[in-house]
Amino acid sequence: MRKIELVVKQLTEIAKETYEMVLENSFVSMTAIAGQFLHLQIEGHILRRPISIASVDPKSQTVTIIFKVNGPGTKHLAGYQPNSTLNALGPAGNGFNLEIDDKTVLLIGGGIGVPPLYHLGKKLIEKEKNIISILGFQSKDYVFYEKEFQQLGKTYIVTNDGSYGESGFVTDMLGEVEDFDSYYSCGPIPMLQAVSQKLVHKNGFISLEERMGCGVGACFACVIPSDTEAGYRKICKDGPVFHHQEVSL
Amino acid sequence: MRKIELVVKQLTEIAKETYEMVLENSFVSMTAIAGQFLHLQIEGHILRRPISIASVDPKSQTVTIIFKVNGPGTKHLAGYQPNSTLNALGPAGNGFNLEIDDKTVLLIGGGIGVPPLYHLGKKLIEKEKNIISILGFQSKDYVFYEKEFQQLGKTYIVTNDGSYGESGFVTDMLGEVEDFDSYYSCGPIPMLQAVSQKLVHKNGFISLEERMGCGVGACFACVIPSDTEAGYRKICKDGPVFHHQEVSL
Amino acid sequence: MNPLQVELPGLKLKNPIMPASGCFGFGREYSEFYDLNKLGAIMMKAATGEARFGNQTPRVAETASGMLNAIGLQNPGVEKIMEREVPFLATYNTPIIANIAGSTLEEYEYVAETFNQTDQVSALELNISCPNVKEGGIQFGTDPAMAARVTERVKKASNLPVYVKLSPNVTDIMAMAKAVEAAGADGLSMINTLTGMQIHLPSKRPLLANKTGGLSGPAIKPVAIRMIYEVRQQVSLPIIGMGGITTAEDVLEFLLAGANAVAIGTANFQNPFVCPEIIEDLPAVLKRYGFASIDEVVGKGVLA
Amino acid sequence: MNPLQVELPGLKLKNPIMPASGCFGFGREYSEFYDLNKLGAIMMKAATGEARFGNQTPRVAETASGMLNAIGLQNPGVEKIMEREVPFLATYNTPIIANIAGSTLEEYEYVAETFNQTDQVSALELNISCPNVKEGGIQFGTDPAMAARVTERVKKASNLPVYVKLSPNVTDIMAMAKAVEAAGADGLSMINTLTGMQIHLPSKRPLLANKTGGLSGPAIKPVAIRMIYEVRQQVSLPIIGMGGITTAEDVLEFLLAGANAVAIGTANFQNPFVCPEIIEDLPAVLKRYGFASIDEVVGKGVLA
Ligand SMILES: Cc1cc2nc3c(=O)[nH]c(=O)nc-3n(C[C@H](O)[C@H](O)[C@H](O)COP(=O)(O)OP(=O)(O)OC[C@H]3O[C@@H](n4cnc5c(N)ncnc54)[C@H](O)[C@@H]3O)c2cc1C
Ligand SMILES: Cc1cc2nc3c(=O)[nH]c(=O)nc-3n(C[C@H](O)[C@H](O)[C@H](O)COP(=O)(O)OP(=O)(O)OC[C@H]3O[C@@H](n4cnc5c(N)ncnc54)[C@H](O)[C@@H]3O)c2cc1C
Ligand SMILES: Cc1cc2nc3c(=O)[nH]c(=O)nc-3n(C[C@H](O)[C@H](O)[C@H](O)COP(=O)(O)O)c2cc1C
Ligand SMILES: Cc1cc2nc3c(=O)[nH]c(=O)nc-3n(C[C@H](O)[C@H](O)[C@H](O)COP(=O)(O)O)c2cc1C
Ligand code: FES
Ligand code: FES
Repeated sequence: MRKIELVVKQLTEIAKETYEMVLENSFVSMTAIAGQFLHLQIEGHILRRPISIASVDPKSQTVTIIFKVNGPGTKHLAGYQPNSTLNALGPAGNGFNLEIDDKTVLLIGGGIGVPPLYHLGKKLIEKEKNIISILGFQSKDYVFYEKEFQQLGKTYIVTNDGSYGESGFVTDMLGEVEDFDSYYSCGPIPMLQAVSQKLVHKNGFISLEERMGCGVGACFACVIPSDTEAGYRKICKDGPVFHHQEVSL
Repeated sequence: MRKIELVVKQLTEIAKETYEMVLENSFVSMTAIAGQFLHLQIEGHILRRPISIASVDPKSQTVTIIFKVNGPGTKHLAGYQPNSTLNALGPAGNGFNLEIDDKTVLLIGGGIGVPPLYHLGKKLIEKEKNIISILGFQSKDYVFYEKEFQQLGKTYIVTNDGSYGESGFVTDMLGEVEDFDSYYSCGPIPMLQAVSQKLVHKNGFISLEERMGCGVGACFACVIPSDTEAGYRKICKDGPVFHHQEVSL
Repeated sequence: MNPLQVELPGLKLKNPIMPASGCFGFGREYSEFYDLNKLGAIMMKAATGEARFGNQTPRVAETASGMLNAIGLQNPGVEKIMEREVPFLATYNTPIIANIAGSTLEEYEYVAETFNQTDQVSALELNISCPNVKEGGIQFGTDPAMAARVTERVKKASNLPVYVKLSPNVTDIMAMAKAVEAAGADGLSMINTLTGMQIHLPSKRPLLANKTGGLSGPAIKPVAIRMIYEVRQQVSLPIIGMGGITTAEDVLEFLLAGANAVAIGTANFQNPFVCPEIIEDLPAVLKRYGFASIDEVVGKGVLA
Repeated sequence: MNPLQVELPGLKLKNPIMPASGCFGFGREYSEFYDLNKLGAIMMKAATGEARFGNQTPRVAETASGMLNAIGLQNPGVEKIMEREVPFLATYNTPIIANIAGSTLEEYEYVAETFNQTDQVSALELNISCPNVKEGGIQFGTDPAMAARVTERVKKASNLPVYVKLSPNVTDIMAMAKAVEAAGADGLSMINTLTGMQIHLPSKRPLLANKTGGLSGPAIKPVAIRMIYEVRQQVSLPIIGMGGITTAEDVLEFLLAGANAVAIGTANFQNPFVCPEIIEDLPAVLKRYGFASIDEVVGKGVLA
């Protein structure tokens, strides 16, 4: 992890309140592991904002993030103009474990938990895994990256209000999909709780969100209880990705 | 006075740490009286910044301000790009009294007190007055608008360190200049004290500076003692221009 | 029924928004920007027994998301205020709250009594917390027994409901609130400014002529919310909340924390239209968070 | 001679800049950004007798020019800190200050005694002011008599100089400072965080799981400056100042107000390099305001 400057190359509203931002930085584009995040400084804000890396392109030396306008920080971020610069700490956190033996992998994403799974999916394809995706959104207007995930493999869209794809929660789909060996999931804590309970016998990795201070492991803002000797893990440094048995949601 | 939006048309560094900014707003360009100021909102700052109007051009619907980088607010202001907008309360304050009978008028400006005198000088020329100007600056690098004032009349430049024009303070020049009937002065309080003492028998108007809160007369931040019944005047509303006998410096 | 209306002792408010004392003068300046009838109420600048000139200048300084002020209670004295300012504000259909201050118990009594002579003032705000008065004013605001004494005396002297304005510069805000409740206060107003200072680097001296000043603005909002929340747990008096409000969302935050209405100070300096704009935004913000009226919100954050 | 050097009881500092307790962990994370030898000293995260898990999450919230935290003194306990953290920091040529906390006098004593077993710690910072501990910790910091008692006991238990960290959540900071001075403190450290709260509008509840948290960052700087200035008038103990520092100019402001050295907390989260950058900027800033060394500055704003 370093303190870096990224140049905004492109900003696109890809769904309701949801933006895709392409950032130029060769270091991140070459070193980021799927599941890592950028701890972004946004002008006028005391705390940095953690945003996952949604994909990287070492050729164009760019990294893509996708974020939803959630409050003043992300609203401000959506106003950054092309060619302005953003300061970040990153790539931060540990990233997903790609060294698994299983052949068929299920990706389960909810809302702004979807972006890191895209980076992950592309990496898993390189490792010749079969990929199935279940992506959950509030409603039709919020759906993004459906086509991108379809290119990785069979993709199910679920909306809470049934306005697009299946109706309900991502967990409602778990019984419907083809057989799989392991899963990777990212989304709100209640979703991850439901997922890891339903899939307790599978090999699974989950990526967690928590409000952060430092983003580097120094302030103890982002701990999650665990069965380790210390009794906790830090999401910013030991995570955000954990094996589902490693932490107590 | 209104709450208005102005569009930055042009920003030029005209002397060391000193910027001339041309702003577009038809209302101000048509209504501003010499000596009035704009109470400018600068992003990220709680208090507005009072900056004098240095000239107006109703034809192009523009108003020009000149400011020196003095702290974070003015530094930030110097970073505003053309076509960005600035919010202001204005035109604020009373402005100079132009209804004088005297024929020859002395303008005495110190540093950032010079700008409003330029607007004033242009108005006095319209009234066919003779104008003499004494302008004081820290040193050569800080001198601005010498040519502009020369177009109004005889102009003396004084620098504290003698690096340009005469050496010393504006008050050192008061005995040197041609005879005059009344004077207008703007600059730091110590300068105004010296000027009004030396010229106690002349008809004189001075423009004052003080740290402001509201800028509209509501908060009592900017009072100056006076012999009025209330015992004080508010610089933002009753001023910034006063007859030199009206206030106790 | 008007969903924004609020009823407090002595005050029928068409909405819970009022400019805070000292940040709105006596209304004249802002009446040039908008119709003061829009406001829920108006809190006048502090009145003392005699005219006061206040502190030397500079009296204000900017801080990160806040400002310091040391005006020093400059005002023309209660009689001139009765004579010249109250009649002007009374032309509006908006309740007037008179902020009263003093250096001695007698001065407080005198000011309170003087306001009995008009029926154009609806309530008193008892300023026991102005940190800028030297002659003992500060003690009233930081010692529960003193606060209770001045509250009792003013209650006796006045025909009007009395809202006691609490200082945040105390170890135990609850003790202060309970003391003035027991002494007969009709309501609380909180918070006044935190005492702060800024050093002017070039001169190496405190920037404000008075050295210290009162910190206000968004910087202090978390302290205000905490204190209101804390007091609301155990004190049932209505609370007029203030400290750093700039948006309708902030208003909702204060109401959820336990305030019954709010006042807006420093934000007027940035945006003279802040009060009417917040009033206009409020219905939509209430709705967004699932409320139909102000009444529904008050204290929900504490009691739910 | 090094113009930035500062000498305080038990501490020979190459410069007056140190990271504040709780904002720098035990140094490991920031050691990946820069060489910790650059720092004047390092204040470790609070140590308690046993390991503590701290409060539930969320533990932090953003405020205007500040943040709230309610970590709740999470730490592995003084023994593990002695075993695993102190040896790592001791590889640097930078004095270590151990921040000690507890719920009882006995716990404070125990933690202080345990730090006697090493010569790698140069001083103790006695945290009597953490607002996030429920079992009584808060009283130590707001009652002068209690503060004096814990100071005395820790002074007896420890071989090291003791800097008492004062809470700003008090009516009378001077009384606190004088009480711990009389009780034998070697220095003061001020200020800790102001108690604040934020309400989360969608849930209508306090955002932090602990409800209240400590407010830090630029928002509180004016309060810190005021308290240091006030205490410096009558107390001669050295003061390590903190509260909202982000620039070398801020450092100068603290020194002029009466601090002898400073600590930097929240700013590390925005810019991990803030401490070395300030150290680098300091000589030029000193010069700009006419000073040749830190020694020349200290207290100039108060005594001039
Ligand atoms: C490891 C990680 C990866 C993330 N990746 C993404 C992503 O790819 N796309 C995306 O849209 N969002 C992502 N989030 C959530 C994102 O950080 C928040 O939406 C954002 O910080 C909200 O900031 P705000 O100012 O808009 O909202 P506010 O609510 O005003 O923020 C106030 C404070 O709360 C924090 N906060 C608020 N919501 C969250 C949250 N859900 N998680 C963590 N902190 C929060 C903010 O960081 C800030 O400190 C991620 C969070 C984490 C921890
Ligand atoms: C009526 C009037 C007209 C002015 N006209 C001009 C002008 O035409 N050109 C120009 O360069 N400057 C002018 N000034 C001074 C200008 O307002 C200050 O230089 C500016 O506010 C400094 O802001 P800052 O953030 O850079 O400095 P900071 O020192 O960081 O400002 C902090 C606070 O102090 C106030 N402040 C600082 N210096 C002054 C000052 N000298 N006078 C009033 N308030 C101050 C600021 O407004 C702000 O509230 C005028 C001041 C007044 C009162
Ligand atoms: C310039 C100024 C003057 C003030 N004068 C008074 C006053 O006369 N009486 C009073 O009770 N409070 C006074 N206050 C305090 C405010 O009424 C209010 O309690 C405080 O500023 C917090 O609110 P805010 O953050 O919205 O400004 C004053 C505040 C400011 C900024
Ligand atoms: C996340 C966080 C954790 C803190 N933990 C401690 C602590 O363990 N012990 C302590 O004495 N102070 C603690 N503090 C207070 C800081 O040391 C410091 O006094 C305060 O934050 C003011 O400085 P700042 O504004 O530079 O952050 C903590 C502050 C923060 C923000
Ligand atoms: S955010 Fe500071 S430890 Fe994770
Ligand atoms: S600045 Fe408020 S009265 Fe002049």
